[in-house]
Amino acid sequence: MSKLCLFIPIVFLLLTTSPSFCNNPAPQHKDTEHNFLESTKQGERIFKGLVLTKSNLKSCVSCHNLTYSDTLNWNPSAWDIAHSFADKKTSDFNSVINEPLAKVMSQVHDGYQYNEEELNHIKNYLLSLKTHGAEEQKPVVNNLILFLFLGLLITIALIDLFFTKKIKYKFIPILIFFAAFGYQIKMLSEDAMALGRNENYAPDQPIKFSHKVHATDNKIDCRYCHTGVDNSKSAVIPSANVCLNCHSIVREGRNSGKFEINKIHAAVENNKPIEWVRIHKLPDHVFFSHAQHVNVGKRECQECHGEVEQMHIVKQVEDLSMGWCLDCHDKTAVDFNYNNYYSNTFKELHLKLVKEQTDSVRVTDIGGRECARCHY
Amino acid sequence: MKKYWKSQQEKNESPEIKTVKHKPKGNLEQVLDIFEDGTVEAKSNRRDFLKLCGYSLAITTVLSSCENAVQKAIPYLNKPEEITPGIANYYASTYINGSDYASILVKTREGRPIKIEGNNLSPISNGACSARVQASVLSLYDSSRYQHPQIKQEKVSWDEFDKSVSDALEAQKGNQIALLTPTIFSPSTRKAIKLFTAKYPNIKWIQYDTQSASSILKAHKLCFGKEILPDYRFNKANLIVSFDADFLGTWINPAEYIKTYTDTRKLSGTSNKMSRHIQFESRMSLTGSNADERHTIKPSELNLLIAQLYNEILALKGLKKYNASESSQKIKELANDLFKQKSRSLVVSGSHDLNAQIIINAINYELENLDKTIRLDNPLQNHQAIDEDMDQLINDLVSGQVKGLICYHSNPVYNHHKGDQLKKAIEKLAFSLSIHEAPNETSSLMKFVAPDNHYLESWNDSEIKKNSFSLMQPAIHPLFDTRQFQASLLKWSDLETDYHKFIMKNWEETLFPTQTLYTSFKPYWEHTLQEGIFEIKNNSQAKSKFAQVDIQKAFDKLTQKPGTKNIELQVYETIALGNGTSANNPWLQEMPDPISKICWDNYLNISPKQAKEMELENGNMVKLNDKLELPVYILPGQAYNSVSIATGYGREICGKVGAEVGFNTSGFTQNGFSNVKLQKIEGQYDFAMTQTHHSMEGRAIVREANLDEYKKNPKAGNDHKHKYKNAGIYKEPEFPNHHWGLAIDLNACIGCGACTIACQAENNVPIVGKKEVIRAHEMSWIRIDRYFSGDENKPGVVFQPVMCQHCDNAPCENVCPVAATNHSSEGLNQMIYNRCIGTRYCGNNCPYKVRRFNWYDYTQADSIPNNLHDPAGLTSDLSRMVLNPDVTIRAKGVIEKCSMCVQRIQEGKLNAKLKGRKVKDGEIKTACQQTCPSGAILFGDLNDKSSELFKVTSSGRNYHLLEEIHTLPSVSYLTKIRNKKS
Amino acid sequence: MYVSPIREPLIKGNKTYSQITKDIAAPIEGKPGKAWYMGISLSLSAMFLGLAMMGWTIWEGIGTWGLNRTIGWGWGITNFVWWVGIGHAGTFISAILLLFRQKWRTSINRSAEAMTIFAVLCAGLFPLIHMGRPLLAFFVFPYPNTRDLWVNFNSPLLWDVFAISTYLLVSLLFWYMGLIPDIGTMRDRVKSKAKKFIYGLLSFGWTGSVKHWQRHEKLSLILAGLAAPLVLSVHSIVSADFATSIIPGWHTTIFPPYFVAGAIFSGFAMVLTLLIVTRKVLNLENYITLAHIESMNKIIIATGSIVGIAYLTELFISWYSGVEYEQYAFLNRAAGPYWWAYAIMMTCNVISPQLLWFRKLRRNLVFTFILSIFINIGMWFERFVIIVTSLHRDYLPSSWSMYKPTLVEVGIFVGTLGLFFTCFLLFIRAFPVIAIAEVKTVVKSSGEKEIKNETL
Amino acid sequence: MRRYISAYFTDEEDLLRASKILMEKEISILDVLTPFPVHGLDKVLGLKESKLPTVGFIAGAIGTIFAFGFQTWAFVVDYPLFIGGKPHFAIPAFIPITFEVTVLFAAFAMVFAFLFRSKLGLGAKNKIHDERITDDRFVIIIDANESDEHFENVKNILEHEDAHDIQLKENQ
Repeated sequence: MSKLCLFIPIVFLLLTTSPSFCNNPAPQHKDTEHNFLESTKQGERIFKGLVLTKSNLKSCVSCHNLTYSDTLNWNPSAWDIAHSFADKKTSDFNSVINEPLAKVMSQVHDGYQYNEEELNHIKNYLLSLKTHGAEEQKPVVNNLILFLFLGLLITIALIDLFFTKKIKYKFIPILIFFAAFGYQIKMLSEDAMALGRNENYAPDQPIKFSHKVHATDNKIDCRYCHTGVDNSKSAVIPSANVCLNCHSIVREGRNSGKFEINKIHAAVENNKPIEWVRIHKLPDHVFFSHAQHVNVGKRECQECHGEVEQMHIVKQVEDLSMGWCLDCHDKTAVDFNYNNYYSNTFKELHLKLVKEQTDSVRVTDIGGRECARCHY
Repeated sequence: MKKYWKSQQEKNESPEIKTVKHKPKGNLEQVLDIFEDGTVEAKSNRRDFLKLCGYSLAITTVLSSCENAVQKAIPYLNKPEEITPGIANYYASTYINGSDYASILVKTREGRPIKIEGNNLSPISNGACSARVQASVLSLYDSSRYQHPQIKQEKVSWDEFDKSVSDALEAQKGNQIALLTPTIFSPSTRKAIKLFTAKYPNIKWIQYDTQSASSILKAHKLCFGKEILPDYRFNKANLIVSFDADFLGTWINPAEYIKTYTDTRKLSGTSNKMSRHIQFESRMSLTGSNADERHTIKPSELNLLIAQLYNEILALKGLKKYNASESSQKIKELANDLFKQKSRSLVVSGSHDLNAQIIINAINYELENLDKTIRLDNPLQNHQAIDEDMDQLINDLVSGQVKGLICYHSNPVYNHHKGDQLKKAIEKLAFSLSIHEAPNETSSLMKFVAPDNHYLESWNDSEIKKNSFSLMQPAIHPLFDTRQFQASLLKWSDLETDYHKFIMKNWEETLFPTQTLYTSFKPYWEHTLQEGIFEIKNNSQAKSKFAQVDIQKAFDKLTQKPGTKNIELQVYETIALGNGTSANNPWLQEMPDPISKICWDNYLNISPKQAKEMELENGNMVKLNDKLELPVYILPGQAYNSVSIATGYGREICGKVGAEVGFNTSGFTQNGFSNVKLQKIEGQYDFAMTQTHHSMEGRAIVREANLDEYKKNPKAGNDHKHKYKNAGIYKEPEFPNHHWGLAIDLNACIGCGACTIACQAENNVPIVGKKEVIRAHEMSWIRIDRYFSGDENKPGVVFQPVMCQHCDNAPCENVCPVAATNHSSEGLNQMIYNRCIGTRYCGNNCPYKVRRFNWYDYTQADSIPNNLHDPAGLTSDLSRMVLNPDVTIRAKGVIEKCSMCVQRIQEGKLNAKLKGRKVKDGEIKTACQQTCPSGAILFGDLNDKSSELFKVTSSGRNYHLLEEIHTLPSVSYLTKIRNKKS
Repeated sequence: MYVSPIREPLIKGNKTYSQITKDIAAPIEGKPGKAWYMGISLSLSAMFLGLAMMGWTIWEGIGTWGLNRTIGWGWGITNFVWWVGIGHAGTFISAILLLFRQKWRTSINRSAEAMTIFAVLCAGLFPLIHMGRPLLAFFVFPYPNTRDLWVNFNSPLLWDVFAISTYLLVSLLFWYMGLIPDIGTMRDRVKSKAKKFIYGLLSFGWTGSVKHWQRHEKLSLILAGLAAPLVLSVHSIVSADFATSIIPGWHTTIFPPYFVAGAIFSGFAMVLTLLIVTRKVLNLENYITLAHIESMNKIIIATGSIVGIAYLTELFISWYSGVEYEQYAFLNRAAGPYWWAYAIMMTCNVISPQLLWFRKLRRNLVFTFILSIFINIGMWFERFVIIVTSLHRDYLPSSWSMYKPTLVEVGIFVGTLGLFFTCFLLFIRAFPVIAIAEVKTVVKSSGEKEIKNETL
Repeated sequence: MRRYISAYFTDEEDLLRASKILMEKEISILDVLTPFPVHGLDKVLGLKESKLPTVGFIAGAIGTIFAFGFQTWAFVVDYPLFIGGKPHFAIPAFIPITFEVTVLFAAFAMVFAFLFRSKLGLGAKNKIHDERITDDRFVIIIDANESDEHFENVKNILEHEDAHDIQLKENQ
């Protein structure tokens, strides 16, 4: 259903704003344009391994995906390379592809020898990737078709049940009706609940930063980078200078070589911040404080974010719905011993605890279900 | 919990970039880029996505909560050490606008100033801010400001500009040039000006104030030999007599006077002492409306009264009386009372007549008030301009004697009554240089425009009162290509251009030696910067001597002038707009006038009697002196045969908000009064009035008592208490943990409206514009109700701030079908915008009518496109930087209301939790409480028996609004006690 | 014309069963006249105007209405209550009069019930579009959701949601169950195959078997038994919107009975307005006779008088209560800035129906028609007076304000009138306006022929 | 194949009389079809009282319990909210909705029970015996399978009771 939601506005967009698609500048230099296109195509062939090259090496595309993909590939994607290198000179290109200096690269790229023409083609291809983007992937057969198909099934079943009566046993169309209708309802309610939720959202990031490498392999504490988590509502995404604390020395990564780390340096040099893709999003009308949960409530990061330290690509594990929040508030006990605020403020509850009339005070008992705790 | 930061400079070296989950769109540089193009374009973000969805109404239902578009999280490239995203920083600074002054703390979030709070350490403003100060933060994000230097309206770089200016100044070396500024009470600025005039001796520095106090200055020169504004001490006086001095509103230094005045009137604790205040005036001013006794007097009749009062006092002292007509019984009584309160009384006058001020001085001298309620040793440093200087300058400019003009932060073409002549003169000048923040009538005539910084982008110091210093520091890097006035002066004087260093050097030379606490300058400077203020202790007990002036002459002049039969016009400044400098500030424009409750307009105040005679009704049009056509407002308490009109409106060259709002009063002097002709003409005008009914209808809404009754019985006037314990069918709700509450002291509240603007800034309350206010669609969460009582020519006035009462038996909660409003266990009435479907049933069922509905999409938070109603342009990316990221922006169609600043409560609680202790009393302050100059609002925990709030609410004066309907509000009021002579 | 000294015939013209069927089915079988076409085009255009205005309201916001911070409800809710009130006559006639075995109901109950449904549909629109966020209106239903939230069962507005939707559904059931035999009749009369198919579907396979009739009668009776308290409850609950609040002028315990009486009053007036025209246009004078009109007029006097007494009681109680806010609220109604609305209400609702004590006037069609329109107007103003004049001056004089409707609100109201008449005009073309089978049951006892015989 | 006699009447009183006599003679009547409900016919034919009221009562009771229980559960157990100073379990506030839901359940249950028991419904294919039945004909249908004698017997009775038309029909 969410695809349907997207589809209709897009159609509307196309209908209402089509003139704006026509304002591409008219081609001025026909010939160069033509040459460039040719070269781009050649480059694409080389990149995708559709041309016979002198060497029997793997084509570029076998290591470098065209765009981001959902599985982790440490090698930079074509799109990524295009953004870093397309503007560079062909000689730079040559040195990177044919005679790489970095350790990882030099092993992998051993034996690659492209001539200048080929390099130019590849470069032009990358350039076109940068400006036009990769081809849109065709959407997979989506739920909408299934949904409509089920609707058709229901209609047929009903028609037969009441009018045509071709099927001898009445329970068959009835069964079909209930099964199909039930499945439709399930689809609808699941999609409705998924609206605004991003469970399992794991977008590609501008830098292939792996929490597994940093937090598990190198045993860096979460708080080293996420400095705000104890005092601020925001856990803080580290600024580039925090990265540089280590990466001014560690210049080459185990998996990705220099490519990814260089992006940090490039950001600092170009005075351009790194635009991470936000994963854990709460709506604007929700106020969430890390300080309250992590510092006061002594929650572990993993309770909400999952085993981030085991993730190469960060994924949203929980659905972050209000029901999920409340569920935790219902279950979690408040530590009265630790924090004087609670024992001084919730005197009645504290007394009960001391007298062992209750075994624990839950967050809900001290107002954890009240609206204005999060919405104001 | 507040941190005072010393400097903000380093952080500005890198672009501050930070995405929080709230509104701040893009970074500062992007904002600047946008303005380079001169257009404001919303960048593509998820709102655009939602807009697309909006095209198909059928599916918006589903999508209204759909937020699946990609969001970016952009950290700082190089995070400044003192900034933690999500935590506010406070910087001590100073607000200066002309002669307005306040010592403030600037609240910044992620590098953006979002709110002004008062600095508690300041003995002058005492942690309070006026409405103008509160609103000033919005002016920072005003897109109509000058964004780069200009020569003849052409954009140039600063280098070119400086060169051209220096060349021009060199070329004009033989000609006389004037530097026109408002009163400068910053020692470093004065020094910079001196250096500048030293380099260019042909430049003469002239100060010009729209609210002039020059008669007081001159009177003191004559009487005491010092041209000073004395230090009036209202808190030392038991009897205050004011002749047309609006000292709570606009006269000299209201920020200080409100505090000292209300200190004597609060009746806090066991104190039964309260000052008495008698006001003589023609227009119902804010001060007059708070007086215990108010006499409506035509402006021309004031002089005689002053003279008679002097005579009567002389008579009481057994001295020889001067020759004057027999005074009325009232004056005799007054003289008697004053004489009884000798040395504990205070007589002030706002008169622009030198002779009147001399007699006032003489009265105070005879009453032995000098050095007691009036001190001459620590005089005020603002309002130092002498009217004659300005008149002389205009004459010289017109005659061509002065060939050049440098104008800083003043707009005489608009607000001087000879503005027309000045305009013609400036157009002819060979050299004209303007140093202003935003275009105005004067600067637009000038050849050179050197854009000035907003004060939140500037360094400065001030000495508002002798020996009371404070520092101004920037809270943000200049948003536009601007440079502050002082730096420009230094540059043109070929000196070190870093004004910051200049101030430091100046302080090191002059102020550092006056203290003994610090031995080296750096810690001293850092400490002072952190506190924002610095005082030189002065224990002198100077004995002031009254010089022998020719009182006879002054007295004769006063008694000579017979009261005319003409209609007399007074031009006054309003609480909100003042002289019109901030006319482009929509918060101030939409703030209703305390007395008339009209916003977005000025009008001719006319007395009820005269209205009857001329058959005028509110909104009828009249013609003033055959040139100005404007609507009348029948102001109860306006003296018969006198009219008054506010200046600051009718701006022609101004941003889009303030231009063409109201009527231009140019040509009518603000000093004194002028005789006018009045003629009714055809036409009807709609006022944007937030209150249209002015009588309490005999209901016990504001409860009053006189002091003598109160002394006998603290519950006087509060005897409506109903015995309604457990009157409902259910048990009364209990709040065992916290029970937040507010108490409002109606005796302290003077109705100035600062709280309304503070609330607006804190809670992102939208501006709806004049047309919408006319339709009663205003959004303010806190309003000040003003009721008139008694005779309409001599009305009594009461003010009552009303916000959500957070009823424990809230009628609004029961009726919401979706439970979007309900109660917290801490006694708060919670409003959840994202659950609200907008039936407005709660609003109907609220007996206090404090719930506000988003009639249109005022904030661009709505998902349907092309329906924005944003008359003030506050949804532009630049203006949005002022939004408080802790408070949700409300969408079209939802109800909103006062939350008792729940974001502050939550912050305070979190802070206590982080420290592992209970919430301290006074730790949490609501925005309205924080800014209130008179301390009339008190927030606290009703369960905390040791809290200030508990003490106050258990007093006999405590009552709940409409308590007979058993809503059990958490907000309570303290009865208003007047000190009338019984 | 012969008039029985004992009881007037309810069906005139010595009708046989077959004639009854023919007469009542005639409007459906014949071609619609010019009047019908004019009517439908007029009401359709009104409906589209209303739809446009609703769209505008949803797009721009409620700011397009004349409401303000003090007066949160105006025309919208006035219209809502008015339409709900009108929607009371149908079920009242069929349910309560059925329980009381009033035979004269048989000629009017069908159209009155249809009117009920259309009126409730119109009414239901208003709570929806008067919301600030109508797209989120589904929040009022207690459906399970990921936010774990339920609705507020304390809110009268939620009771309304349940009451109105229950009332609509039960009325629909009641109406349709009554229609089934008549649709069967239509199925057996129409010639065209398509029509026969459609009526065949809609008749649910009705055969007229005695067992069916037995159950059908039982069902009608019990449904009537359920619908009778439902009718009373619906307007009581609507009145609870006001009565449970604390606004002086709303907070009144007399509201439930007073609203129900008012609703029946206005509902009957609307039925009269429609039937006086319908009987003429569709040539049904023999079935909807002066006797019917007179009976309805009698109910109008009764309910009108109840309403009048309620008005006076309100005034008295407000004075007697000694509560200054109550006293002021009622004084302000009668003598405040909206005195004219109060005057219209009093004249139309209290004074004018008293004229019906005269038998001549009760049986005068023109007078009854004009009066019924007056009552409709008067009852609209009653709701306006209650809603607007109570709100505009409540507790704190500082917030007192005035309300002036905008064209958008007027347009929406006109639109619902259009919707109502469109539905009604389509209804008279599709279904028998009079319950054929039910009329046949009374023709023996109350037909003209039989009575003549008896008296002879 | 089934044969049956259908007797047409034009007046309900004739029908009533005929049915009474037929019942007295213990001639089994398959069905009686009428254009409107004829009073007393069900008694004459000895039909049992309908059970619809019981269905309605049970459904209504379920509705009451469901509505009241659900409101109580939602407000007291699942998500207790402080609303307007009322206790969570505020009985008076739950009454209106309980009542409405009761009526709704009862009404729907009865209608569906009626349709189900009578085998009526959208697309139900009942045999339309005669098109005039819904207009002005009353029909008694009698089983005619036993013998000719039976038929004659019945025919005589019916004719005696003013039957308008008597037909022998066959049903496949």
